[in-house]
Amino acid sequence: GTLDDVKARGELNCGVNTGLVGFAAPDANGNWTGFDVAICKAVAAAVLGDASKVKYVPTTGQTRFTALASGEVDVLARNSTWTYSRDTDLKLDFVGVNYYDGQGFMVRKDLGVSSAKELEGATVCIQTGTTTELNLADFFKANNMSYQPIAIDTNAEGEQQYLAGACDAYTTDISGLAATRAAFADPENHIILPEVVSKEPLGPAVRHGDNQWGDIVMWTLNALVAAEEYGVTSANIDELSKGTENPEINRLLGTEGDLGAMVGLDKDWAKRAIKAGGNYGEIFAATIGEQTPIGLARGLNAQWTQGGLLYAPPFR
Amino acid sequence: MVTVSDAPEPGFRLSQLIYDTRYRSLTIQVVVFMLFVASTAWLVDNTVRNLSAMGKDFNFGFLWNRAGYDIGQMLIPYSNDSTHARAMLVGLLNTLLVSALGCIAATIIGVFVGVLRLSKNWLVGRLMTVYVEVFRNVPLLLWILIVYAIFTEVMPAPNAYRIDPATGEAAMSALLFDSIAPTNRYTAIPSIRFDRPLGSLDLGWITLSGTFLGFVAAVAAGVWANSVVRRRAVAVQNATGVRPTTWWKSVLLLTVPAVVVLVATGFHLNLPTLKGFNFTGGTNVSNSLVVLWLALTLYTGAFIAEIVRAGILAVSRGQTEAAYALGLRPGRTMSLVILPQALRVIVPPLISQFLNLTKNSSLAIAVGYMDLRGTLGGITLNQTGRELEAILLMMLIYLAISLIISGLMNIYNNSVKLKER
Amino acid sequence: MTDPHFDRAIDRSQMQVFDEVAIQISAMNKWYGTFHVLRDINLTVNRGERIVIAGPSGSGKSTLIRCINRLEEHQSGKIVVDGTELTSDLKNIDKVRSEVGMVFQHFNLFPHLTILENLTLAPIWVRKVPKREAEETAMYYLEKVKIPEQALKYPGQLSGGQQQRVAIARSLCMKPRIMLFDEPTSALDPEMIKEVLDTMIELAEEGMTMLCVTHEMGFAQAVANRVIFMDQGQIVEQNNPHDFFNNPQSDRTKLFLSQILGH
Amino acid sequence: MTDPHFDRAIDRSQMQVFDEVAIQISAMNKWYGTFHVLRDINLTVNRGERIVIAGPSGSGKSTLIRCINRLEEHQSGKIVVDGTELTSDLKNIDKVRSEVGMVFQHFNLFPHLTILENLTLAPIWVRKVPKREAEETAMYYLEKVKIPEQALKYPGQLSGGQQQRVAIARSLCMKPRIMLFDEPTSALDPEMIKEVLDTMIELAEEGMTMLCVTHEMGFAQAVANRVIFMDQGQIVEQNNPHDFFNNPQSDRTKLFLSQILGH
Amino acid sequence: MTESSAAFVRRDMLPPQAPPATQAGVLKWLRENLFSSPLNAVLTLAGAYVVWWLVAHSYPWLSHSVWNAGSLSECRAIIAERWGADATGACWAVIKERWHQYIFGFYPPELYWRPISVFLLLFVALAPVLFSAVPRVLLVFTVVYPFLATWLLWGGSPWIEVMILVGFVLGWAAFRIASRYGSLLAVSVALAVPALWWVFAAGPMDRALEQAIRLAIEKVASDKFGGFLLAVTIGVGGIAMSLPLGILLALGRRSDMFLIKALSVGFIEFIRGVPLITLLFVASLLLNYFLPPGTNFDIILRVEILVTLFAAAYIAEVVRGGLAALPRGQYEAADSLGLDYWKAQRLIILPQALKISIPGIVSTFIGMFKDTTLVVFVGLFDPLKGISDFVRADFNWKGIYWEPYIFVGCIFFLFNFSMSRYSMYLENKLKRDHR
Ligand SMILES: Nc1ncnc2c1ncn2[C@@H]1O[C@H](COP(=O)(O)OP(=O)(O)OP(=O)(O)O)[C@@H](O)[C@H]1O
Ligand SMILES: Nc1ncnc2c1ncn2[C@@H]1O[C@H](COP(=O)(O)OP(=O)(O)OP(=O)(O)O)[C@@H](O)[C@H]1O
Ligand SMILES: [Mg+2]
Ligand SMILES: [Mg+2]
Repeated sequence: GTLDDVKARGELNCGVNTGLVGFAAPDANGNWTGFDVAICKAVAAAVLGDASKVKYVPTTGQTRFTALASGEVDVLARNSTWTYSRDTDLKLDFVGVNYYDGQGFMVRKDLGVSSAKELEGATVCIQTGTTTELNLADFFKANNMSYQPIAIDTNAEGEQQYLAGACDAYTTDISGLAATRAAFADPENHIILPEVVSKEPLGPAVRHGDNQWGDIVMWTLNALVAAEEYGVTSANIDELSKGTENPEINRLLGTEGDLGAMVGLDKDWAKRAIKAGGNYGEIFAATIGEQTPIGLARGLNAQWTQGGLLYAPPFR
Repeated sequence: MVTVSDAPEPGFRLSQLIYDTRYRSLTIQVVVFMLFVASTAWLVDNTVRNLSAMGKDFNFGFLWNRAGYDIGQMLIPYSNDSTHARAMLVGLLNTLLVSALGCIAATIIGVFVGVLRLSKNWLVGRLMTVYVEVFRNVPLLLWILIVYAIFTEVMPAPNAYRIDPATGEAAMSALLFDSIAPTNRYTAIPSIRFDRPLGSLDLGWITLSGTFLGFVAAVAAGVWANSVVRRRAVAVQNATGVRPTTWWKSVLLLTVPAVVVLVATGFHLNLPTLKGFNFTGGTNVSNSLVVLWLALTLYTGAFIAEIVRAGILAVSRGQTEAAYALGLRPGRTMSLVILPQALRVIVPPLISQFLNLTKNSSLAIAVGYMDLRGTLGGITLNQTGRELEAILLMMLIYLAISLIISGLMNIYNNSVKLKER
Repeated sequence: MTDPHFDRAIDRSQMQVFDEVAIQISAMNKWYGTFHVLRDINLTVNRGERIVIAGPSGSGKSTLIRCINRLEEHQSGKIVVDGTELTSDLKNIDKVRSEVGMVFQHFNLFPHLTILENLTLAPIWVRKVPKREAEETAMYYLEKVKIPEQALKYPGQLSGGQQQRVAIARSLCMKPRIMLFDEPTSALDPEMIKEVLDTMIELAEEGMTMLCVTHEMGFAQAVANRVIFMDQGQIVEQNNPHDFFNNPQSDRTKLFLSQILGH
Repeated sequence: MTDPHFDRAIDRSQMQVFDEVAIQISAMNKWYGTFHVLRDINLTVNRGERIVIAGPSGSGKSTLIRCINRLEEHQSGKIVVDGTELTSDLKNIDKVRSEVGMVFQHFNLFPHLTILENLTLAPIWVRKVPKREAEETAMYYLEKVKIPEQALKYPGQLSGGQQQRVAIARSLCMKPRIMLFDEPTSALDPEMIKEVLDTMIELAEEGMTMLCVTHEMGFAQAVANRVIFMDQGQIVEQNNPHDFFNNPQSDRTKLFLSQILGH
Repeated sequence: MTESSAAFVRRDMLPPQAPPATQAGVLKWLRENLFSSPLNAVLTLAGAYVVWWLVAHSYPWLSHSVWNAGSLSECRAIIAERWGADATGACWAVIKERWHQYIFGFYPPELYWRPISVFLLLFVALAPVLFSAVPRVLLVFTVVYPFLATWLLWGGSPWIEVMILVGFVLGWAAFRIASRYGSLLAVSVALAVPALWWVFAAGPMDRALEQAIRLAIEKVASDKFGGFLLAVTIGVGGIAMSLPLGILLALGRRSDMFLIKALSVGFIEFIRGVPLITLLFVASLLLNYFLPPGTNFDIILRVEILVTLFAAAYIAEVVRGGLAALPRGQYEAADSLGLDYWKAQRLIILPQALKISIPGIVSTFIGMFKDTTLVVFVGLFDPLKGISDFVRADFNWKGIYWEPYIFVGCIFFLFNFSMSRYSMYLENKLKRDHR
């Protein structure tokens, strides 16, 4: 299975975006950072014991699923929407959701538009090879409006076109819009319209059929979420792993029982995964949270206890 | 004298398969054929096994499903409810459109530059050399990106044409009597309208407008009449030696029928006007098309210029001198002696440049122009996950285009080949 | 010094009535850039005269002959052909060119046209002769150069000698009053030289005014009225063939003759 | 009819001991497509014989000679060279080719190799002779053709005559028992013809079996045992040189001789 | 007879004279080259206007260049401060900061010496091929070079490369030995021996040697390749590997065996009939379908394979031209000396045909080098778009595009222009050499 391959290789092949600030982008030295990248690191830490043993494979909207299907990557952590047909027809398995998103529109303030319903006749830039172009068609159709699509290949070009005024509106997932807007010289002159025209649950995906590997990725993600819920952070994890009163935490960190063996890993797998970049909340805050230039609020992505949708199944 | 007696005819020996020229090539071909079949079988077997491992099949049925996406630039009606096959057709037509426009423009530029490079004018010669070298030695993708950047950065947004209520003036005004408005997203040009259209002819796949057919028929009639006039002129020249002037007849014959049809159908231009976000009323030619077309044209034009130059240089000076010595004027020398010979040299590489241009148009990906690769090989592939089918189909279509064009070229080449001993 | 090829040498005594000037060149100079190719050329050619121009390579023979139909421009002095002075006036140039035929070393037939089309092209487009008539003339001259059966072939299908004869016929079709030949046989194989020279001799017999650059000294002796020897862009010696060959005056000429007749 | 070039004409009386068959061609026919180039050729060449083949252009002389080392394939009849019949068997072909040397009109030296490399190439790769030995043989033959000093030059740096002599030496290096020559001098300037013919005469004196297509009738008279005249793909006449030239039998031969000896 | 036909002898030769004023000098040059006719004068003026327009539009921008800044906004501030608020200017600071990524991609900076030496050694390896004056022994280095370059670029243990090289050497030796017994046997042995070696012996030997003698240098993974390093690697590698294949295809296309000819023609026409970009998609999307389940290798290697096939079809046409240019006499001379097909090809035909083809090969290389920019569409960091997009993904350099494009364009131009001049020079030289 994939697990053995990865162990034999000593390296995790992780499919990421070619460059989306905050989610996955190489820094000036070519080191990859971001919210999606953190998933790769966590899985690598869990499986291989070393968060740096990841080979990042930049994939475009066009090549990502093939890269996964053909085995070029072991896991795809590239802001991809979980949809029915992708899960079934494309033979992928989405193992969870790491970011609840929705498609929105960004326009210039001086356009004087305050709702997406006023975009009749507008020119809209969309990134090809994504669900966005289908959502966009559906949205305008439902509202009986016409529009002019301008297809672009990458986010960088979308920005360029939008900033140059080649399109009235730029549409993609709201997280992406926020990230893009954050990088503008004048973010205050652009607004993200309130309509969310689609549900975009983004999550890591693995190949269909290798359930063991799917479980590992799924529960690594769950471990990060659960860690936040139980207050396990990278700061206190060594402390806590010595043993706590909370049996859930003990099981999670391997102090009690041997959950790791059930997926073919050792006891400490989750501990390492959490140590790699902190728990979900820490990752969020460090990469796309309100303190970062991207400045996304937790919103739907808060813990269920905080009114969000994050809800890790119990570790037992 | 020693006579050599006939050696007894030996029977067939196995070594003859290798050492007998008659069988040797057969042997080799059989071996190669078996290797070929084996490797093909190996590839097919791998593919079948890989497909079944992924739980996929090889099936073109997806082409008849709803596409679900929109296309910015199209020549035939298409909406997101159309099938993938139709999206593919739209893409193919877009490929052919930009290729055809590119070939025409690149030829014009190439001929101009090629001739100017030969001119005795030092400055112009140098300028043309710089143009050719700069365009030939830098990747096409860079030119596409640069032209794209020029269009998005330098051209005004449609908004700039809006009359500012405060001042009563617009930042920009359209060119040519308000008819053409280049913007950073499209170039708005007048659209063609008819007050009394001639109905239309529905062919199922595409609908042909009757007006268009009428117009084509009128032009064809004019061309035919013109050829009759020219033939008559040649006959007169053959009989009397003097060629009657025909250029004004030609001009009339070529224009009048078309104009008549246009007037009869109530032709007029609809000027683009700014309404809402965008220009409406006219035709908005998307910048992706314009950019791709310009970049392909300038890039290929540089290559064609070299071909034209080489073609003219290939006709030896002696030909010109012989024509001059016979008393032919430079113009006649060009049309009767130099061009017919230069064309033989020029046309084959010219056609292969056309092929290159067509293939290079697949770089439309860089500007989001929805050509064959953008539809079939792009969104359709990505939405359906049928990469094997989509890419094979796309390659076959490109291959068919190439083969058709080069087949035509071979016919031409054979028809003009110089007769030799 | 006699040559069996030229047994039909023209009886010159019968034809020495040159009273009309065909070409008059006076004090003509020409430069290529700063290189002085033709220096102070003075030459009068009478109608019906047959002149052979000889001289070492690079001495300006071709240039001189090409100036006569303005394939090259001269910079000073005067060239009058058939009463028309060659200046930059296009009409004069056209007139001279249609009066003067020229045959080149490399034939310069038009390879994309049949032999017949090669022959009729100029008459039709320059002289405005009806096609039928032009073709009749063409066939007449083709018979004259003895290859009427090749009329519908292309130049590439003919041997060198045949091509050169076609080239001569092509010039003749314009009914020129003067013919210029620039080494017409030097690109030919030995067997073919004779057939071309024969054609030229026949022309000479008919009284055509001819200027011929050639190294075929047998031809010069057989048909020329005058041999002109050029060196370094100048006319060094001119004389009738007999004296020229048997009694050359200048050292330069002697040296040249010893070289080309030596082997 | 005697030629000063060939004053070393071989004393034939001393060498008329041809008792072994070198080449036997019987009832051989060859077609190019539907064109019948060689018709019913019968020819026996004995060891040590020197045969000159003459005939008008296109009569099939080259084709005949090229059939002998299977550069062309014949379609019917039989060719036996040195006891080996030429069939489609590659081994036989290889064997015949290494016995038979061939010299072409256009030399066909390998321009990218030095003269020495040209000479040693085939011995080394075909005969598997050690390089040192091959070079010694090469130098021996280069001395024989009198240009040992050119060994390290490239063919392009040699004159035509020298190149042809190298080509002869190249064939000799394979120690062939039969030499074929296809118009070896016709691409040469007159001065160079003599040096090549001298080399060939020397070869002939040593008793090499030779078949030579040539128009050099002086050479034929000087060295040939037999002259074969071909026309339209057939052997029209064969005879010893003296009778062939002085007393030709067929009209075709007479015409041909009058043409080539005439000028 | 008139006086003109009287004998004339010139005793003293005329000295050459200076041409009249109209034939020399600046005035003549101007008149002849710029204003020889009304049309020419118009053209000259139009040309001058174009030059002026180009300079007028680019000069202010170029003259306001900033070389030292940490970000685009800093650049803009400096420009506004120095040349006024409305001034526009070039911000070359981005190049100064990121040039190494344009050249080397993400290759570890402390190892830059490796690609640099590979690049320099390339010229040493090419020298014996391009210049006949260079001693022939260097050809050995040319043969070893690809293996050396692979090792230096990717690092790791050199033994794998050595084992592959040994396979070739074994094949060659087997060929030499077996060719005594017939060429067909020799060819099959020459193919079989290395194959057996690679399949059975090379792996264990490699491991054993690696245990015994450790020569490994730091490994650099393919995903660290980018920029011009990637472009040159793909371009040079593609041409080098496509040469043998291209030669075989060219020979196949000229073969009289129908099947071989048909297969060669089919392959060549197919590859030349489809855009490179579709082949790159095959590399990234389809190649895994065609190979046995479980095979999986590097995208750079897959791209390299398809680029090789692509170049091979073009090289085949170039070589075919070279073969066709050889006179028939060369083939006949080889035949008549008893050389068999392969020997004749190897010793006589190919050395000459390849020499004639070098200019065409250089042009093919230029085309391919330009086309390497397309790998961006399969997610590789080409110098033009890949690296530029990546640089622009940095907050500091968002919104900069002219400068990177100009920088990359200039490098491409310098490379290609010098190569095309070189191939023109070669072409002229070949023309002169041929008599
Ligand atoms: N277009 C030209 N530009 C410059 N120099 C030229 C040109 N044409 C000829 N020349 C030079 O002018 C001189 C005379 O040339 P021309 O061709 O008239 O000589 P020629 O006597 O005909 O020699 P040949 O017997 O070799 O034909 C030569 O030195 C030649 O190099
Ligand atoms: N490859 C070929 N295909 C078809 N016809 C050919 C071919 N080679 C030669 N011929 C024809 O065969 C005939 C004999 O040719 P061959 O070369 O043997 O003549 P030849 O006697 O050597 O003439 P020459 O003296 O001109 O060399 C000629 O008519 C020629 O056109
Ligand atoms: Mg001359
Ligand atoms: Mg012959």
